[in-house]
Amino acid sequence: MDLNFTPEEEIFRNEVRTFLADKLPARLSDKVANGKHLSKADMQEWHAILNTRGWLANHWPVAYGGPGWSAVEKFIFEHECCLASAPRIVPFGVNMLGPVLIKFGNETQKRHWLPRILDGSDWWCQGYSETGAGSDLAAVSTTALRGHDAQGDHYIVNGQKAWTTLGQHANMIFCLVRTNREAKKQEGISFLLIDMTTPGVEVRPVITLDGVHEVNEVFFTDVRVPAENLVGEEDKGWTCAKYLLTYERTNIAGVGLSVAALQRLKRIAAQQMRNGRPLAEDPSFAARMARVEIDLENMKTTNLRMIAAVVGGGVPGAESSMLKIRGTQIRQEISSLNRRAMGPYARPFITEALEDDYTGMQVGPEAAASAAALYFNNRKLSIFGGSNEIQKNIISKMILGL
Amino acid sequence: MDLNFTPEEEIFRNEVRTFLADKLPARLSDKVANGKHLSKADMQEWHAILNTRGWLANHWPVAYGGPGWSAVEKFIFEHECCLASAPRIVPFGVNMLGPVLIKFGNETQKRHWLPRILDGSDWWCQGYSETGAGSDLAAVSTTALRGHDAQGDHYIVNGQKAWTTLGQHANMIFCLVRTNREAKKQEGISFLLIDMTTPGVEVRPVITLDGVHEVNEVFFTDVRVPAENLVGEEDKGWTCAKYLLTYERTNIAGVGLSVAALQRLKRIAAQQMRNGRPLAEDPSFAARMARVEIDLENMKTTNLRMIAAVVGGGVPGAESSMLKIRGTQIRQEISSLNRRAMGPYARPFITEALEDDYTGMQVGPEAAASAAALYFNNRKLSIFGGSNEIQKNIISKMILGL
Amino acid sequence: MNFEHTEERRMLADSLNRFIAEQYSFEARDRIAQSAHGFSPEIWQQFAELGVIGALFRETDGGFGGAGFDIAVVFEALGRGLVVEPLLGSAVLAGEAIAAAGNDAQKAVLADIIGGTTIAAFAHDEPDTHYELARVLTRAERSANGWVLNGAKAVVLQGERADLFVVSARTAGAVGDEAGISLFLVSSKAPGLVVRGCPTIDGGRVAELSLNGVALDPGALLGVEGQGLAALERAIGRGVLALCAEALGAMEVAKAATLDYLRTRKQFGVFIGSFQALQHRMADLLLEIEQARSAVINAAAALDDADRLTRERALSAAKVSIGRIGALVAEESIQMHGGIGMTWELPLAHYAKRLIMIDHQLGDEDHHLQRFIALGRQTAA
Amino acid sequence: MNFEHTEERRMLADSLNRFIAEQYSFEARDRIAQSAHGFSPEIWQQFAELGVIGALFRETDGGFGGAGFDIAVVFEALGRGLVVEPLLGSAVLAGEAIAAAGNDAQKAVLADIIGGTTIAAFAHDEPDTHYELARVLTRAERSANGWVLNGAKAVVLQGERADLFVVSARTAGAVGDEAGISLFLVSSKAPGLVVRGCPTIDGGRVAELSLNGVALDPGALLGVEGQGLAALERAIGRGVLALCAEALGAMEVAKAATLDYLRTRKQFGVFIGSFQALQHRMADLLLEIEQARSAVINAAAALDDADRLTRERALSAAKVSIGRIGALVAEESIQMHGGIGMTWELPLAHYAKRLIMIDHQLGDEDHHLQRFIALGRQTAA
Repeated sequence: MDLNFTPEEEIFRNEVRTFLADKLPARLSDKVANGKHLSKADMQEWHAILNTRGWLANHWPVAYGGPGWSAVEKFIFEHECCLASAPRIVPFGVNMLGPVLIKFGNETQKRHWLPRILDGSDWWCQGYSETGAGSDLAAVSTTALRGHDAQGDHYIVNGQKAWTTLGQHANMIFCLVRTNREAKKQEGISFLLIDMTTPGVEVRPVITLDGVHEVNEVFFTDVRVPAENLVGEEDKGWTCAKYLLTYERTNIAGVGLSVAALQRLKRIAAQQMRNGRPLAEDPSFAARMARVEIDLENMKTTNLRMIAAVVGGGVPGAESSMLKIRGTQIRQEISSLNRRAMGPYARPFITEALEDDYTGMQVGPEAAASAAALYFNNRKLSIFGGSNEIQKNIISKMILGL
Repeated sequence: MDLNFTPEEEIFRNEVRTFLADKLPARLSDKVANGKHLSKADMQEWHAILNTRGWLANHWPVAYGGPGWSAVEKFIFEHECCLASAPRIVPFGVNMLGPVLIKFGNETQKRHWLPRILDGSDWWCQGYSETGAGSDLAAVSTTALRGHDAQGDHYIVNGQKAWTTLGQHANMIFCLVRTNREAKKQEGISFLLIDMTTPGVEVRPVITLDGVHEVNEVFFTDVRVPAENLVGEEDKGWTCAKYLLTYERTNIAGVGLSVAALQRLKRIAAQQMRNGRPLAEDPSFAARMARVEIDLENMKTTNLRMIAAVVGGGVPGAESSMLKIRGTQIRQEISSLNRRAMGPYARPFITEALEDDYTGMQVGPEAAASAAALYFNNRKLSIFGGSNEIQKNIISKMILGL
Repeated sequence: MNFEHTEERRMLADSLNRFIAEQYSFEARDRIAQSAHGFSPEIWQQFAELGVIGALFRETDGGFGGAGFDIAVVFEALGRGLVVEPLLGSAVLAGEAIAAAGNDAQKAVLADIIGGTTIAAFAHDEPDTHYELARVLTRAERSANGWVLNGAKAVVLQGERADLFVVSARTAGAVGDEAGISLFLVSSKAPGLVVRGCPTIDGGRVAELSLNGVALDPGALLGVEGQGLAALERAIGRGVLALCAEALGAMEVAKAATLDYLRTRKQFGVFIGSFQALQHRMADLLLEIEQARSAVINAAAALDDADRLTRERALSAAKVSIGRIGALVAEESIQMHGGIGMTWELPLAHYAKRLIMIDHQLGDEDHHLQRFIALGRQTAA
Repeated sequence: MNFEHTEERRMLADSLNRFIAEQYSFEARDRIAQSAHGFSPEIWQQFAELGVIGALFRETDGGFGGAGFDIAVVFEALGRGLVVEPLLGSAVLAGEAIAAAGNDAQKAVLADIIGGTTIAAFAHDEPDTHYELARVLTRAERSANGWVLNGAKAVVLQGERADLFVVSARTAGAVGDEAGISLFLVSSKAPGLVVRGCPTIDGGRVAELSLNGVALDPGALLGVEGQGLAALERAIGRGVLALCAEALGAMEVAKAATLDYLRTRKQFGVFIGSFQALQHRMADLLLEIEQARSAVINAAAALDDADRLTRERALSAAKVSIGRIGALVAEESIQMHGGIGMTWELPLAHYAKRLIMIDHQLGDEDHHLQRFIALGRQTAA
């Protein structure tokens, strides 16, 4: 039993810290720390910095340009990036499509697409869930009909995808499409790469309750997709989907994000006053903060235990569902406390104040500008990525077998 | 809108208070207030006192010896009895069998059994649920075979009943028995009155986790029951059962019990010390107490609203399930706080200290003697009388219709 | 004991509900809530004509209601429609402060407030108040010809559109002292008064006030010098009741929407309402909403109770209940809806936002729980 | 980073678990727990021979373990068996107090404690302490030939069977002062010492002590006069870890029993484990138990941390987690079992009782949450 990192891992941690100190632009970390919106340029900038260092695709095998990190090193990297308020790596290309191509793609596809993910020539988004299907991913009704013409083999895609995060920035989308309507649910699904500049592709924004444009609906009307954009076998796309869903869930708890958020909350609670003393000394608020801090320290160790198990060759099952549930509960609770800490100033909300060119009035403490919006936005955490109800179904199936 | 009782109701309340002040023996109220065990003699004594005043069968119609109270008057009576720490009326004869006989019994049965309930000649217990059936009441496997011999028509009863509260004191038991094995579940059940002194009836004690003998198992081996002990029609016993389960649930929340328990808790919290000040001033404990007090104030009004609806001719449906759930939650929470208030003194437990002839050592504050035992015993509240899970099923069926 | 509303109140509620259903559709409300004006002057006038504003005032103050259950009935209906017009700020808060503390000359304005021609605003909270009633830093000094006010006021409801402000300021004592707080009537045109408005996340607008040497004549003093706290407590008490009733109305709509969704939405081939885990959570929600309803009734019944502790405890108890249950209803309704519950186009999302934000007005759950405990200690003592 | 136990610890755990499975069946335990003696001297001797007691002491103190994870491994196993023998009172609490504060002469008794031939008891709590470490009223006055103790000690584990008591008493300062607390070794035969024993609701016996002019020679002083608090904190810290690990073991059994019940018990014609509402509650339970396990690991790892705040915060955090989760597991396990879960004959009921009662030893959830906050303020400061 030893909860400490090895000397080698400590050296690695310092390496990451130095890198972040040197290379992470303050302009970006300030925006992240203050809950401001990142532009596509911001994200691309950060991706490029990481790529230059060879740390962008840190889940990829060395052969494809990955740094060859252990699960522990990945955890440390993730953790330090959060503490430094670095932008999140946009996962769709690097962490989602990449591994699928590496596992199921053919040589041509790998040689063509992987480098373009790294250098940012392609910006990917995800075409998985559909309106009315929600957590029931296998309920794919978007169709792809195989055809052949002068330009060669192709698919004609018709249908619609929902909840496409950051789709407005993307030029490529990977989709689950139904290539066989006879086959039952999970079968007859294929994994297709679609150029969003193709005629017939339309992206419509979906505004969330916090007034933000983050997710989109993507519509496909007779969209022609060259057959070579099929990944894996036709009708066997569910294998890719499942692989992607279970791939690399060791950071699903978002420990780093919560640790960083709690640090910010503590600073705020030390500054905000209540009954003439810092909010941090108010018994009710102090108790709420202490409870979430204790939950977080427990979850961090649970997460490390799971990582150690993975390093030891174990395959996380119910554990990652537990981490998803508790991780989102903690993140939601911290953003809820953050909102409470603002008192009456949680209500005023100037959308533009979250854009970096904003120079208008500031209402209340600086943290108030994003507190409520962030709280409402974080409601998604327990819904997306497999709702917490789905996670509980998974857990009970694994342990009860009923 | 008016939450106050009418002048007439206030007069009634004073009448009840005066009665309790004059007639409730201090010996009994002391035992109730200190969570000591009541003997059968204690219960009989209190029943006799109430009967003399004509208030024992206060749910019965005037024609059968009831006082003819309104739902509000019944609530007031119940409430005042709790505040005065009066023993509960043992419900099996007076509140359960009585109404069933009045509704379904024939004249002979009414004339014979009802007076004996009032004067205590019979002490009834309930033979409803069976081992392994739990909340699934209709799963009755105890059989009653109709027969005829020299002594006349009769039933031969075989089987076993579980969770028979205070069965050790009873000489009579009313049972749900299966008279028709062909008919499906709810049908084929009959409502039978059985003399427990009949050969073949055996009562076995069941000790609960608090070391108390309150419930029993009752075994029937070829027990001969005269046919005239059938209440209502043969195979139609479920009608009686359902009637009994839905009858008079306006006091199901146990508001009076919780109000009295909270008063005691507040006295204790004012005496017990923590960090050199009364526990009542400890922020954590004060918050816990305040939350349950607020919940109780809310529930009391919810209960009164339901009573007003009943007075107005309404039939409580989902409401009584809600009151059952919240009522038991509050009672359990108060007994949990009562336990917490005892600190380290919650552990020492001398069973005999709860009997009235006990003269041995007292460990810690007086309230400590029963605090933990009462907390554990109260776990039953959310299980018996239709578990809270069953209540939630009822609510969702009523509102979702799914 | 009787839980029926009077004939008059039922009629008021019916006409108000009908008006909102017809004139205040979700689309209309969304437009109004995001408008630069912050609310609709037309709708406001119609509220006045319907007598909705007058129903919040006692007859002695020129209204035809003003009892706890009048406020409850009106605001439950407003909550159902997510109404952003200044009924809370102008009628309940500022209105009651003037009614409670004003002299006849000052009360004259109540007629215009009831008529909707004058909009008053309640400027009490300050940047560091965090719900504390007596925490007033704004100072009022006597001058040769009246008073001079200096300080700042925070998150004033519809402050930009107000003709008149009720401003609390310290004429004596230290920050936090209960004594030494005075109330003043300040015209929106008063030199030295700067009003900066901004939108809110749940609809409508608020404003930050700075008072830089605002000069007032002696007649601007509302009530007795240094004894403004009582009137503040009465006004805020009525505001708390109004918010609790508004939340109850919003809960009702969120509940109905969620029940409807569970009944009609299919997943994995079945109605999601058939999942027992959701059924039990929905049962909890309904149970809690009934407790919230009782809390509002208790507060409404106690609003004019002669005993201050009885009154204020019931009000704080209601705000605690509403704070806890409102958050539960908001979060569970969104969760049971799934992604669609997070979208702007779905009315539910806006009810959820309002439910959460009500906890940030006039004292949150923690504030009122501590207040409930403190008041209880006074009762015991 | 490594979450595997050492070979030695795994072997210790295995043999201890095997011993308990064979010698400490539920029936045997029930008999022992209700016995007048309060525990089984035979079993106690076997624990000594198995080296279970020694595993709780450092090598420098004559043991062969004593690290946080030794305590955790042993007590998790004891929790699985609901063991009532005096390992906590004699070895962990009194043992550590003597080891931490004693001189060589006084430490000599450790060998007998480890050998099981001497039973020591920790007499620190007092009738009004309610978990407060420094709240010591018992007074020790210097006398011509040593010390005289007067006062009362509460709920002393296995006090009736102890040969030796570690008694905390005030030699200076006022009640609640951190300074001025001294520790003394008191023989059970000391004149003026009255021990009154009684059973507990979760098995085993405790005792109330009264010290009426108990005369001690100078050598009875354990450690430096007036500076006993540090040793008390160390001893109680180890006790807290032991209780948390014990609770974890008890949770494991309650979980297994409940899972098994859900899998095998039918109602309405189906396995109750097929009810989704119960499935989701069971999933919550498992999730929480994993957090409790992590809390124990954190506390065990921090037990010997040089930094006091790091150490004590981890210990209080664990006790808070165990207090909350233990109650959840106890109450949910009973509820999911239904009536049968309330019966004495079902082992589960006794695990539930123990889980609840652990929150009443060495500081409950509220106490340690406040302590965690206070320690945090010291860190920040």
